[in-house]
Amino acid sequence: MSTTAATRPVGVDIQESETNRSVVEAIEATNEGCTVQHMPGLVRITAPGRLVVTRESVEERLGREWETHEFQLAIVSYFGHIKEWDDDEIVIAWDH
Amino acid sequence: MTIAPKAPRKLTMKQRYEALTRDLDWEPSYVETSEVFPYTEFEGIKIHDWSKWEDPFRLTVDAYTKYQAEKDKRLYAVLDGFAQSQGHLSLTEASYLNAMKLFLQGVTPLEYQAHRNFAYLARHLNGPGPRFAALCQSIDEMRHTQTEIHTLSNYNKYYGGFHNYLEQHDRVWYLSVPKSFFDDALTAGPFEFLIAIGFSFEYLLTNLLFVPFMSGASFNGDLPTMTFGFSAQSDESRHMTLGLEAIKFLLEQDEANVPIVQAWIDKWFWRGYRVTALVAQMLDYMLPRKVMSWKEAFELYFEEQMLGGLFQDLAFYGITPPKHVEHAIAEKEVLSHQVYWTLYQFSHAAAFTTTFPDAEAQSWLSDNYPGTFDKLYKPLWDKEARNLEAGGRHFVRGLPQLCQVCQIPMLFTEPDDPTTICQRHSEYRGEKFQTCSDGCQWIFEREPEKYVQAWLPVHQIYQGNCGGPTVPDVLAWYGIQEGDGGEYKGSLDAAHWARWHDAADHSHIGSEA
Amino acid sequence: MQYELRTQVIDPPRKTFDHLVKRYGDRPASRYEEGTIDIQAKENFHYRPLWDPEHEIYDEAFSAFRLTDPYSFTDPRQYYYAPYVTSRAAMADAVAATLDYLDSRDLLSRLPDAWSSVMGELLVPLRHYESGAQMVSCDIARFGFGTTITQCAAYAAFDRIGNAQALSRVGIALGGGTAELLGDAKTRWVEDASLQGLRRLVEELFLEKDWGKALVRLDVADRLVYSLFFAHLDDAAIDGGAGSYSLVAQHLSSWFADHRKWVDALYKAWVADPETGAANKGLLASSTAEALDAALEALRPVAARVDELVGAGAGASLESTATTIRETVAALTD
Amino acid sequence: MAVNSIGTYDFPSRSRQELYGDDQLVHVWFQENMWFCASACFRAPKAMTWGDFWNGLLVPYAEEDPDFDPGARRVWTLHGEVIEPRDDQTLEEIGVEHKDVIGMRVLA
Repeated sequence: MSTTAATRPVGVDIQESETNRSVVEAIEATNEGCTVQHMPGLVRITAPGRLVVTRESVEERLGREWETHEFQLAIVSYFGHIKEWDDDEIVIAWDH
Repeated sequence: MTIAPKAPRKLTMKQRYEALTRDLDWEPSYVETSEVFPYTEFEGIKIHDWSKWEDPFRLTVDAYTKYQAEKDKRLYAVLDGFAQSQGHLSLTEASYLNAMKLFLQGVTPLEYQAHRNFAYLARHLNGPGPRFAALCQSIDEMRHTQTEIHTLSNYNKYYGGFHNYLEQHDRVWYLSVPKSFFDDALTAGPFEFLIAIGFSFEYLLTNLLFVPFMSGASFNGDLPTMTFGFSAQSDESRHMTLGLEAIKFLLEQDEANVPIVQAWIDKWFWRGYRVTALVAQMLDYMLPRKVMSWKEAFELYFEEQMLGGLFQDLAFYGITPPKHVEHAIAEKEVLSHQVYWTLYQFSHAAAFTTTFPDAEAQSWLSDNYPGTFDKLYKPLWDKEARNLEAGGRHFVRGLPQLCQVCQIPMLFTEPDDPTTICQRHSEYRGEKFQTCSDGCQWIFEREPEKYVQAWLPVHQIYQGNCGGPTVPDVLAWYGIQEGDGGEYKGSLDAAHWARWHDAADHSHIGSEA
Repeated sequence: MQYELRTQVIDPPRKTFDHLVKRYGDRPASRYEEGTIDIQAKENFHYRPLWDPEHEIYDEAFSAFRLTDPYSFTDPRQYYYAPYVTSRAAMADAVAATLDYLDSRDLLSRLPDAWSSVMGELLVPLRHYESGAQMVSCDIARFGFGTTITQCAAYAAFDRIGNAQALSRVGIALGGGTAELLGDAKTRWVEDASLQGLRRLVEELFLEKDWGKALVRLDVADRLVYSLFFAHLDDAAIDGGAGSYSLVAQHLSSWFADHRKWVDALYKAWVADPETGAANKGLLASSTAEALDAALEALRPVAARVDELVGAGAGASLESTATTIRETVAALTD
Repeated sequence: MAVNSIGTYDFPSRSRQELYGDDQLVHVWFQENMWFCASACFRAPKAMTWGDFWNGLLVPYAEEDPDFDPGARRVWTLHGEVIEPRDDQTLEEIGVEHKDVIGMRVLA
């Protein structure tokens, strides 16, 4: 069974809370083809190959400035590799 | 007067991180570099360029303290509110707390061990990037130690089993399982420790270990544990990243590192997997309201995400899935049942209670383990039901044989035969050593010099080093008090629970006025 | 309402954990106590370290300084993680506010040239001194004995990186928002004659295996460095029309005052120990004396360079701090 | 394979026989009986007779099984071979060494 980095699922678990709702919605809107699952206390979002969180889309929904560092208050776990985490976006994907 | 250029460009997060963290290093010239970093060569790992280490989080101290302070503010507000409102009474059932007793006794001291040894890494790794990441993790682990203690401290005030967790971690038989696991990692060199804890434990197994605990807490009315758990897990994502970066860094630095790293993955997967046996029974038996079965958790968090995701990625470097992983997969149908059956029989010598799974629980087990529960384990519980009716309650009248490596009682069965207990034998310097599985035997034979030192609780009891020759002597030495262990039904916790819930009933208020 | 009142009267059967009851009696324990006292494992270590087979995982023998009961020392600031990190978040905010202010008024570029040189040549390179101090503190956090001590050391290690980063940010601001000046500062740290003594001191400190002695050696150097740069030069800067130097210095100076609280308390615990006190006194006196000689030798060229640049009486200040250190340690160990 | 270490890494076993004086540890492996969740570990004098081992140590342990029948016919194994211990033989005479595992299976 071989898979490619482009399609193999990556994902992130986010604590279910009012403040994180905008983050979850932003991820949903940014990542076409992602799947959102609700588990006790958390929301799990998976996507094939790549999952992106952009500052812009979170700020749009949150109605205030949001630093990507703030994602640390929301994230519970992830699988994949954090390929990028800069001022504008966070990218989770596989390397190979 | 010098005039600086106006409106200087703000550094990007990456540039800022580079400038503030990675550039702090210099090459020593008054002393030898090898004397400054004496521990990074003996393991055989070759590093050519420490600056190739990536830290995607790009944290700096100001950002770290800002977000960590915010996390703790939220967490302690929940703890205070819960304590003030007698929140413990809103749990599903006092027996739920057995999972938390195991957590405080077994896991919290490990967080502390991690704290100390990440400080070692924060001193002794040659590169400033990994040193800073290790330092953040070191103080994060102190945070986890303390937030766990502070969360569970409130339960300790009302329930048994929590009160002597520190001494017990050093002494009690079942706690030598997690303790020896971490002692093994701390006594390894810095790179092996990184693979053992940073990668195998934090990345490979952490979801399997913690997410079920936290979801279980959420499902059973334990708001503080859920809050500390998720809050800790948010640090954990940084730790997972450190582990993943560590492995990729080692693999990319030199091809000769690959077989060394592979052997560590093989060892530490199995070592860590054995520790998760305690989580397996917790999920399937200890939680009054079940979240998911061990089998489901294993399939999701390990088989799908790790074997299906991570190891495909690592295949690029020539890394293969861990040795003996097929045995872990085969065990997913039987593991929790075997472990709980064992804890059920030994809980008279433990600081948690167990009880007979009622009809509802058994039907859940039967639904979730259609291939094994009815055939293999239900008959045991049926026999125990008759035993209970006859006034018996099965507790083992003696001591079990322990595996020399994982230190769990020799309860595991052959991978292809769930009715035959697995016994593996090795000899080292004329002495016999038994292990519970091919995985543990392989680990023993790789480094017998290490595992012959194991402080095996059963052997120590028989040497007279644990308070005295009788079971009450040993229990006294463990600091176990009336109500800590044994059967849950009729226990002190159960009695208190019933009384407090009666007392909290509205109907009593008028009559006492 | 009545329901809640009724449920609140459940008398908890226990006030705290057994080890705290044994030590402090049957009373509720503070969060500092619950999160700190007796946390380090004590017995039945399973294996010896492959990297140091002579020692146990945690071993008193990692230092000649001993406490009969390591928990006779407690942090006077009672820092466990939450209050620690909260206090540091506030410090970081304050530093950021200062830097923003300096930046918005372009104050660093308006410094007198000589003071600008003190900052660029000497102050900013201290980021490497702080980074070294972080490494030494991490060794104390790993090899120290007893959580009350190692916890302080771990937070101190993190503080030192914080200080290094604060100084680096000064460098960035001084460099007009670029990292260029940090590169120069590193070259200076490695090459400038005036800084070589200090660099040598740090490098030699990396080889100190006894964490107690390492702590004393670092502390002695710290007292000279902090007194010179963040107390003496703070005053001199104001006199010299370099108010922005003082704005920066205040943060490190208040950090150091906070930091020294636990170090002083540890010295006091060492010398007060009924069994090991006498031996500790001797060690503290001799370690301090040796460390002071070495640190003075390392810092005299630094002070001399300061005086060349701004003529602030730095050399005299250094000697006077040394005298104070000698007197303090004498008072503690006589 | 040997461990990688800095300096000599050589420590005695913490379970070695000499720590038990004239006694030794003996394991009993209950085969084909899942009631016993794990193999048992006993401390017994090397000179203890099989009869005393059976009556004094093993029976009180095994009686916890409500279906335990002391008189049932059993197959014993040691070092992979079937053994037929007599009550008057000592453990040493039977060939039981420190930390050996004795297999025990009840014949149907």
